[in-house]
Amino acid sequence: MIDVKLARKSQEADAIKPLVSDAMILSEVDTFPKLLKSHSMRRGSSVAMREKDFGIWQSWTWHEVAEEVTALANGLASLGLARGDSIAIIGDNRPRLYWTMAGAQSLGAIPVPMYQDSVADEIKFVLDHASVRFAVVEDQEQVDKLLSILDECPLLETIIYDQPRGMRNYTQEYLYNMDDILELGRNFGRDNPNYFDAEVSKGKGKDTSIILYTSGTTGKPKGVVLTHEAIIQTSINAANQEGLNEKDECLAYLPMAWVGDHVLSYAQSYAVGFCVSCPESPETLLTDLRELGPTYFFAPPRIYENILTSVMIRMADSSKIKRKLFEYFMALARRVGPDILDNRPVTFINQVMYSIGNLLIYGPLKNTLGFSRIRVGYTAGEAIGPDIFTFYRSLGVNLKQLYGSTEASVFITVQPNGEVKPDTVGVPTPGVEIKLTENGEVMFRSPGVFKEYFKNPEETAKTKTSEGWVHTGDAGIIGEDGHLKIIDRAKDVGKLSDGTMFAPKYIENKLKFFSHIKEAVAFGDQREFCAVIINIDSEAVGNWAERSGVAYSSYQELAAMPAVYDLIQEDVEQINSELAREPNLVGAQIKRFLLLHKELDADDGELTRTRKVRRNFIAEKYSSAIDALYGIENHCQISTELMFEDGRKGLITANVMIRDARLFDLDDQMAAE
Amino acid sequence: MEIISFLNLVFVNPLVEIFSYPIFFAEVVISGLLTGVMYSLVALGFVLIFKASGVFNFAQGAMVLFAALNLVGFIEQGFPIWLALLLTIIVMIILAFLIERFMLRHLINQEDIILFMATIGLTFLLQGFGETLWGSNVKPLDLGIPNQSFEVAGLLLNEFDLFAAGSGAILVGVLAVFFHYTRIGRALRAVADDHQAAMAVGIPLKTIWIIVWSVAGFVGLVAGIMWGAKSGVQFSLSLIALKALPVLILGGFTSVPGAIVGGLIIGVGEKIAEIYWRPLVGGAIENWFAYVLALAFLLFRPQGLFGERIIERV
Amino acid sequence: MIEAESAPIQGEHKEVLLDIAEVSLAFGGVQALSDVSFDIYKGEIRAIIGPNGAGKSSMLNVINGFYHPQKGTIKYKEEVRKKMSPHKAASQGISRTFQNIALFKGMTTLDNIMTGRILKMRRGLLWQALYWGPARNEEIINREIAEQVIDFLEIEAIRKTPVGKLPYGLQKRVELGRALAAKPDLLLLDEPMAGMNVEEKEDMCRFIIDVNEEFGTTIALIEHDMGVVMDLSDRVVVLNYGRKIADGTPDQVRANQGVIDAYLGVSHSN
Amino acid sequence: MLYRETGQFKISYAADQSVFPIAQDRWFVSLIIVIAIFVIPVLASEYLLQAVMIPLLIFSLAAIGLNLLVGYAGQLSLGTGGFMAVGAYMTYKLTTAFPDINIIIVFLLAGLIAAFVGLIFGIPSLRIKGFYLAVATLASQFFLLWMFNKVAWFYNYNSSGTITAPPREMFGVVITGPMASAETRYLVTLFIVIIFAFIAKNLVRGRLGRSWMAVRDMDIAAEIIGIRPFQTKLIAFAVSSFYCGLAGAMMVFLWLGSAETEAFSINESFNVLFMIIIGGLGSILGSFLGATFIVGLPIFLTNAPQLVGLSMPIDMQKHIEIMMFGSLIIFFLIVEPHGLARLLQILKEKLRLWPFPY
Repeated sequence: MIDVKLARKSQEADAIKPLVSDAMILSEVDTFPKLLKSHSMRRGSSVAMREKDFGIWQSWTWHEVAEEVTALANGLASLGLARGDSIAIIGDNRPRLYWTMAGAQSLGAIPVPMYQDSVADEIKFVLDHASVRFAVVEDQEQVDKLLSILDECPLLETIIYDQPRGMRNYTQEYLYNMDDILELGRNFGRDNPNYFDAEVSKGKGKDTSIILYTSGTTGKPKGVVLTHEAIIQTSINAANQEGLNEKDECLAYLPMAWVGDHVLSYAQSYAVGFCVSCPESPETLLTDLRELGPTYFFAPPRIYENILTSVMIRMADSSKIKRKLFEYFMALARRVGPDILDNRPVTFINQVMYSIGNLLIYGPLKNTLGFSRIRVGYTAGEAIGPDIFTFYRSLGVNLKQLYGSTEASVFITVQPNGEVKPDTVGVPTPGVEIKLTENGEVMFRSPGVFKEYFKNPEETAKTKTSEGWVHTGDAGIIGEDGHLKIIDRAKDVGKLSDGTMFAPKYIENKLKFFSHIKEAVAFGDQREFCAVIINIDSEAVGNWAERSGVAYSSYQELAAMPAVYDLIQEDVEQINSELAREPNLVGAQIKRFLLLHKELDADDGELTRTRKVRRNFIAEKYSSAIDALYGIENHCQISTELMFEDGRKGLITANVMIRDARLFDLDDQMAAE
Repeated sequence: MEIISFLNLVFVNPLVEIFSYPIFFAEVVISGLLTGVMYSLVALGFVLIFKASGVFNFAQGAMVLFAALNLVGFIEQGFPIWLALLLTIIVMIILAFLIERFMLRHLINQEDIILFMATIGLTFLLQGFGETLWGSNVKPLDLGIPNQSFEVAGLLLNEFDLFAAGSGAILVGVLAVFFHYTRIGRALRAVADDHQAAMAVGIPLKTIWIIVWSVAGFVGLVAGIMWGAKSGVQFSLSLIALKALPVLILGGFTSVPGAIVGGLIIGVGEKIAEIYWRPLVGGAIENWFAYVLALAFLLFRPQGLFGERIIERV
Repeated sequence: MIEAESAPIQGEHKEVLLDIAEVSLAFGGVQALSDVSFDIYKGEIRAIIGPNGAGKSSMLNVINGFYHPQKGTIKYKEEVRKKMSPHKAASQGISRTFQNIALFKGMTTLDNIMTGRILKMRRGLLWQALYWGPARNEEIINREIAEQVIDFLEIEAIRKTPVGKLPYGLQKRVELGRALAAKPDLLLLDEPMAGMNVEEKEDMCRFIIDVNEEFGTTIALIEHDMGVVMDLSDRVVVLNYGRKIADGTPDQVRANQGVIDAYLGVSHSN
Repeated sequence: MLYRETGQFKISYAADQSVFPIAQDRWFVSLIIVIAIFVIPVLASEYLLQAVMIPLLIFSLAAIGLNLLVGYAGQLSLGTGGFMAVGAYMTYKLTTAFPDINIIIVFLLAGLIAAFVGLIFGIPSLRIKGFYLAVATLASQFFLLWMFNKVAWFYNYNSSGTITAPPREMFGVVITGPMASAETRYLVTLFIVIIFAFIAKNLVRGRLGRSWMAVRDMDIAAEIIGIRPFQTKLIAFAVSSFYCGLAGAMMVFLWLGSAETEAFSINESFNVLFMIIIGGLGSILGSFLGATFIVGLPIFLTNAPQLVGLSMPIDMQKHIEIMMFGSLIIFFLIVEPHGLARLLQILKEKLRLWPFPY
């Protein structure tokens, strides 16, 4: 009855042969299909890919992958996929979708992966823009999405699906089961035994390897065109820097359309030869992560944050002894863990205590999270809270910040081992140059730079100079140690009236990393100094009040307490002292601040639905407060209208204190250190 | 040759004897019946508890011993018999209370086998406790009932046996009345049928259990008196529990009439086998014969003597 | 009794998998089934419906050999069946689920589904004792099939959870999995959607249709919920008080006055 | 806490279905086996081997046997002692009749005979269940012991009515009889127990084990999915009796040296039953734990008064011992009705999740 053929399983890699040097790879093996072929020939019995399926980690060796890719390419060829065609790939991380990439590239076709949760309209735009003729998708859900826009996409000819589940009643002749394509390809290969190899050798490093569409904050997505050479060179450079080798393991779970996944789970795997594993399903991700224990791991800050939150929640339910142990050893780890990880000297007692902690807490914790084996862990995409970052590092997880972009084939800067600081994104990776423009925007030039925006020469010209420098759109500063610090989007960076650079988001983020501060809105563009409106975190400050025996009845009352002001003032002044360390920012310290009497709320239009501060709206709404901040009074009267849940409106009036914060001089800091 | 003599031993000789000496046979049957009453008494203790609480109380035998030990002990201390009896009954009620408080209460909703094992533990506990209190040597129990035989219509009967049988019969009668005509008795039956329902009408399970274990203790006392008077109070008394078990599978764990009739059948069957088939097997078969008899019976009627035919549903 | 015409699906010749002719069953004095006749085509979804106590479950129990009818013949796969035991029926390709979940509570989901493969496992005691060679291969081959069932029913996440700990809806799904693992020719489902919420019912419907269409399994199901049955099945037979009162396509049955009366009558008396 | 499972992923069903899928468990069990083989015989005293280790192992084997029947197949049996006696007496008969056959082979043959006897006494399970069956199995207990007592053929018509282990050699070493050293007997026992514990584990994780558990959990459903309940139960009886018979044979030949039927009395049956209940129904590991508990408890109770400096009359102490034994059993059933194996299981889960509670 049920008769699905099980994928063939294979044993672990037998012997690991030394890697060929990069130069040799680049000169002769300059495309991904050629890399695949080289792995298949040199170390064909090593495991290339795994997927948790049918309860175990089904594995494929490089040789098996090469065979599957060959069959797939031949099958696609016999359906008419030709050099230069685009082929869309939509779905979760599945081995056969990765193989489709390699298969398409073998024929000189260009894979265009798309986010699996894109709505039909977004897909339609890309299909249209990239003139996609073929689409390879994961399952019925994606097929349905494509069918719903089929009429509006005249170019799309063929849809191939990986999972036949639920597809039996689809009779359209342009729909194919991937099993059939593979069969077709095997027959084609038998009839045309040399076709595949010939097509592969026609490929050159300068050819387009992939088009990745970036969503872009405004306007339509842009298709970033990357060449084989660019991606491969960048991948190898970064891998060499981290010492990645063919024994590493990585879990492919980030969207295939994202450059991060493409480079880690595809490009670097092909370049270095390590094994990539796909989880069973998004629901089982954490279990699969725990089972697999990757050595090379990449996640956006959100994931690290979620994991940390779940750790804290679970620990809170833990027995008292365990909680005490946890608290004690985590405090120890925060003090000495990062130093131990970076091989800095630590007292003997602390070393001993840390190894006890490792036995009791850190080791088991990393084990239950699946982080035990991580050698290289990256976070990128946005700023990560220093608490979160330090948590993982103090456990001994080598988590590092990475700054990159699709236009750079990911890598621009990475924190090198031993030089990891929570607030920088590190130094340029080998082969990458960076510089700052006058207004602080970061620009880079690298071997991984993109070729162009697909069919968008204006944008290309705006972004990439004739010398190959690329605008990142991010404002940053480069410290004396050469570390890059990203402070804001370039367009949001303003200037104080004396011309000092003012990066509101940078200041706000720094403030928000304090547990007592929930939101912060910084003002200063075209003004004399920087002033901040702060929202206290009712829970954290409430806890503090409880502990210190302070009674309060409302948020408003709590926010108006001098003691709370003292608390926040400490935080603000700490930020000031940090800002004073940056020659560019020393003038942008927070001079005055106030604690707002109400929480900023999306319902009142003060935050976006994704909880981002709407600066201009707030400036308007609380203009009296802002005027007071730049005035001389030490308090101000704020009246705000607010909407009750039943739709009635009310008016709150509050008398809010304003505090002056201590400012630091650049010299003070130098002297202190 | 051997086969023929074997077949003779099995089928011919016993029957020849039975028909040759019918009066002797009748005496054997009566003596079996009288022993059977004693089996019934012990089995009754099992049934009471099983019916009311679903517990297979392996400690029933130990309770018999414990009751008898206490009675003899009190008598040895110089108490008059009636007072010793009263004290023993009080002890058995306290015991029931303790068992509920410290054992059953904590094992509610556990699997049957766990409760069963707990009662085996209880067996050890009672044996050890009884003997720690009163010592382990054999103690005679003299109730002043003459142990004489007399003849009626050519049958030789024993006074003591008749007395025991009579007491047993009275006890059974009392219990029947108790179960059918008293509030508590009806409550007990309700519990046996459905714990939930019983609690729903406001009968606390706890009370029921104490009562039923007390009653079982009382039944145990009676059995202990009978057996003790006959063969002395000693450790082996607790082993009569093992004699009652085949009665249970024959009569059913939940059937009072089953326990009575089953006891009689086993008593008679065992006596007849002992007397007439002894040459074949060489004696001392009383340990197992009852089981084989019960088993053979079950093969033909798996639901037991008084059980109803079960229709399995899915 | 209102005679309903049997309704062969037009245009196609259907092979009869199971033919029940004038079957009567009684327990003591209670007549559970009286002269019931109907057939099940190969590859169809056949529903048996009726008010409570109509004899639906008895009918299913007769089909899989658990009850032995006093009268009537049952022809399965072209062979008239003599008195047979349930495990014989199982070995001939009949498997089933139960109205009140009859899973093995002490075992995991995977082990429960593996029990569905027991009939297909043949290695002897000695091989099993060594768990080596053919016995191990046999375990692995059957594990693969069990895993396919797990994948099909989307219960990967509970693979190694003891079934006693699962919520009701999932238990029902595991039970279906156990029946499917045997790769049956005829699948009997006893109220597969009883006690489920709407979402679970939809899932279960999808699985039933998938099983029928993807593997071509013939399905006979009992269901209380008329709406679900009508959407799901190819043909419906209606029982009331142990007698057949209608038989035909869902539309025919829906229009049948006897059926309406029987159901209305029941709902009145409730 | 001790577990580090990350990275122990399974790429084949064979690995996933192995007895100890977690590496730390494998190491731990290997360590125990190594200690049992190489360390204990060297360090342990004659008394420790004879009074603790050998009976512990032998009763573990009997408990495994009974656990297969009760814990896995769900058939409550009180006849363990009888089946153990079959093993012991048959070994005696066979080895005295054929002294040249290797004694281990004789053990196995005796086990097979016990299995056959168990098969016969399992027949009532066709029609009766639960406590009815339990009581019925007492028939085997009483009948078999009576038979071995009454029929002189079984003890070669000797006057004492006891069976005595004659000296038998293997690889030139005397392993039974008075000449055999405690170390030798311990090692032989250990090897047999390890092998048969693994065999038992293999049986319960395969088709047969699943059939047993299916019959145990819901026999009607089991029958409907194609399991023959009667056949399955009979196999359970046979396999269980094989283990018990083997244990009985080892009891006389590797431990006691000589025995009468009294050694296999109903108390032994109850003791083995206690072992599996306290150890944990449906757990091979639990059988070992339960045997340790029940073998160890009386030794502890006997020595405990002296340890705290208490002295009392011997018979008084005996009574108190019995009382304490009973009380502790009840206490234990109340505290952990699912047995030591469950306790260990919970501990293991906690260690795996450490420092998290779930």
